[in-house]
Amino acid sequence: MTKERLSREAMAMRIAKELFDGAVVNLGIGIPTLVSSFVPEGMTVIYHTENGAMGFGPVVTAEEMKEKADIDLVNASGQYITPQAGMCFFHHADSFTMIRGGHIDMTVLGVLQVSEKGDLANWMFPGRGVGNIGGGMDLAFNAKRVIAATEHTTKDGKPKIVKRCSVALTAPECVDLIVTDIAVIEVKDKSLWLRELAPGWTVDEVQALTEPTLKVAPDLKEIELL
Amino acid sequence: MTKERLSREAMAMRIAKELFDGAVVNLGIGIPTLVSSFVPEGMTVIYHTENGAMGFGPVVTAEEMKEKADIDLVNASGQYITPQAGMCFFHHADSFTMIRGGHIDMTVLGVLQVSEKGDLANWMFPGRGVGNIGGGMDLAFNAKRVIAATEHTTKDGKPKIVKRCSVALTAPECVDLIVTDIAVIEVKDKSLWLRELAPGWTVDEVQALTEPTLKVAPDLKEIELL
Amino acid sequence: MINKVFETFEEAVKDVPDGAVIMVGNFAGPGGTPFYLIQALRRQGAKNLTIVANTAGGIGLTLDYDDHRILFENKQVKKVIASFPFSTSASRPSVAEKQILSGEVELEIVPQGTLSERIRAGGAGIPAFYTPTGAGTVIEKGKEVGVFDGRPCLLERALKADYAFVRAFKADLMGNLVYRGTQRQFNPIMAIAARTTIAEVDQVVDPGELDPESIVTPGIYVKRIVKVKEDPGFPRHLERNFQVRQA
Amino acid sequence: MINKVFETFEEAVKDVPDGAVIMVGNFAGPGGTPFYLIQALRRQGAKNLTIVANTAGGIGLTLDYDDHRILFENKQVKKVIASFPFSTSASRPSVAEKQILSGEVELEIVPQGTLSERIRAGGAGIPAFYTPTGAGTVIEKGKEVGVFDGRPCLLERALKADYAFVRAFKADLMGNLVYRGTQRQFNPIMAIAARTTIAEVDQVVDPGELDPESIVTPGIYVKRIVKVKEDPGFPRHLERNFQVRQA
Repeated sequence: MTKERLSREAMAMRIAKELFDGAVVNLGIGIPTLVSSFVPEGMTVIYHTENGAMGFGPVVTAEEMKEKADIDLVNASGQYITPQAGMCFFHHADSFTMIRGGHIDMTVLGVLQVSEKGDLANWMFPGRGVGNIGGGMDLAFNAKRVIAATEHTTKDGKPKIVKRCSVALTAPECVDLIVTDIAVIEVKDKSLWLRELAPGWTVDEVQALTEPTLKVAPDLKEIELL
Repeated sequence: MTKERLSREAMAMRIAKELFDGAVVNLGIGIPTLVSSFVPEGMTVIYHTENGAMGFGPVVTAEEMKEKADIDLVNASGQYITPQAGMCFFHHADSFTMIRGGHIDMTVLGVLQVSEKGDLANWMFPGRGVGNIGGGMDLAFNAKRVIAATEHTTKDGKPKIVKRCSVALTAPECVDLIVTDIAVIEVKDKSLWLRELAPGWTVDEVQALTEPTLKVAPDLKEIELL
Repeated sequence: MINKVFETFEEAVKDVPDGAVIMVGNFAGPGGTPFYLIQALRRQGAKNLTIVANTAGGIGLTLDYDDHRILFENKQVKKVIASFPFSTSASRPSVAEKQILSGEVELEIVPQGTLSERIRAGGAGIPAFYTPTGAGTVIEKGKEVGVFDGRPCLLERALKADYAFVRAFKADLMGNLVYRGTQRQFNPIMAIAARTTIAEVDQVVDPGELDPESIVTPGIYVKRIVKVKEDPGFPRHLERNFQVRQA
Repeated sequence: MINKVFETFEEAVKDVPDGAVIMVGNFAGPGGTPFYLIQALRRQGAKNLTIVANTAGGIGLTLDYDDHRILFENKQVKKVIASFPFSTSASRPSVAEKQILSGEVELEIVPQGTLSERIRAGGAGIPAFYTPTGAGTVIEKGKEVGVFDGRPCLLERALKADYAFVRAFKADLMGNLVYRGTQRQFNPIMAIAARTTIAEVDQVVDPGELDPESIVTPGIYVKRIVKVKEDPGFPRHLERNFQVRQA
């Protein structure tokens, strides 16, 4: 009954396989941020952050902090980032010109709930009655490709992939791919297609933890991380 | 019958008296351009040009041409301009953000016709059936103060200040002050107030060359150029 | 030429009246936040303010410092227009969160791209614009919906302010501003959308000393300049720029 | 990384199909005009083009050079969207003027600020916006009117293009662009509004060599870069910048 699930790092590795050379990418807070650690060697990925930088380098590590941390070079999570050749800066309206104008190839966002039509809900804090919209709503509506990164179920075992979202939506019908700790599911033609399973998991087991009915892709396979 | 009229330079001198320290100004082609030659000593006027420069210096003179002319530093009339301390550059959308956003204190525009309500018509070429709108329409609609600079009558002696414009409008009810070669007229409360007369001209003589009825300002005086 | 430099932050905010609408640059850390202007406004005490900013202050994301949280603490705010108004930590809710939930402060929550564009529109004389963001969500409520190329879009209104408090790196005496790295964020768009823009800067230089190709905020938008005179002690290397290779 | 540098202007415009919508940077002189790209497009010969530019070419305001006038001469244009379409001289009408008056070319005349904003909106994902400019004039014809703060405003639509031909000073290999002086004009906004933006530049440098604070067009918007290899002989001092005092 307690089968092994993918770690957050393993989910990030799987998502990293969706990247391509030259991709312009915005990563949300949490699992999404981890994706940048798994970019294949030799591939150039251009990161965008809402607060007006693009093409910057890795986050400053704990050891580098004293030498490199600078409050004038941070990402949208408030992490210190590093300069990189080709980086540029712009103001917030120009930053969301990139997002709203459809110039971001891919965004990876966290999930509270995602529906069978690809509706995403991720901005209300569960049980707190409040929430932060931030830049996530513009990303969910306008990025060319939206990847939802999430544990398959809530802490108390309820499905996060549901027939209809019960909390306030971030954007309707926006998610293209759902990567969870037990499966990879594609949203296509307002249906959910089960494409990949975590090692040792069966279709029935994943379905049992998913509210809407999954269609099974003809080429269903095991998740490969590399 | 052939009384003396103000020269174009004299009209520009009179208009220059409307400037103030720190004024942000856009000058149209023709008489308006001449205004910059008559800025009072010690006064800083910040010029704006549609093609994305502000705070630039004087136009390059014929003698300076070889040394200073540069196709990457021109104004909206295509004249070479000179660098000046405090100058900056921006793109066309940011340039019209300044105009449409009401950040231009004063514009001086040429005139085909101006009506008694302050409607301005200046973009159609007379008798050619075509015209160029350019940046003039945004300026006429949105500058804080619009000064119309014009000969009082057409070449064949017809009034340019009319009851109703007979040609396509640039902007309705936009003109604040009309400076002609024989008078200075303020547009206030949809009426024309005759405020100043060129030397030797009488109210009746100016009225005779003006289609709508002029109201005479209680403090009517002779035009002073300095 | 009118002198735009004010000696103290006190003087620069002295005339802010009760009920003013104030835009405040702020995003993920102290870099682009004019916190000395905010502190001066707390001491000045104007009440019933409407604050337009990305957050409602004190979201606890990064370094602890006096952002506009202190205006909420001091009960100077009646309304906040923000995209990210709440603390990310349920156990450490911000002052604004309690005031919003109790109804003491009114919240207008706006998607961040829409907030940016509404501010820019305010500066650009665009009274309203359509955006797809928010259609079919709670953001749609009360708004006109237009369909463009088959996509529903919301009509959003421009935002303007009485004052903008902006943070920049250097100002020249004309008011031209340059920023440093991610310090720009909301600052350049707020600078164009307020009647009185006040810039808090590290350096004030003579006109001509800033590279005209790097000036982000043209001087005509800036009415007051105040130089920061102390080092607040955050990680920062002002002697460096962020260019990787010198040409 | 995909290589964005094309060796020749021919190659860079080779795939422009008949019927394409092309934005062309152009304003008051050759400084910001990509005239080598335009010349290559004339040789390439694509027909039924829609040109979006400030003018319809050959307005005779300044130096004589091959701007997009040559596309009209070569009968490649079916429609032009411009603010200043005609020659200022009645005795020297442009080719476009004759074609427009004869009905051979369709003209959509747009106030310059509205043209700029429509192009920017195209790049920014704003499908439509309201502007006061043009209300109560011929520009109002066929447009929705909204009243904001008592002022009538016109609903204007975004403009997008298949290609943008832009002129800049330097590009790095990522496509980041810097401009020189008034060369910017329409170029940076056109760069964001087209599916394929092609930049004609004086210099191509390695990433990291451009000051990140001076980059105006982020590289993601630029798909192709071509370096100008000859000196067209216009007055220009590329060795100088326009900064008055060095800091």
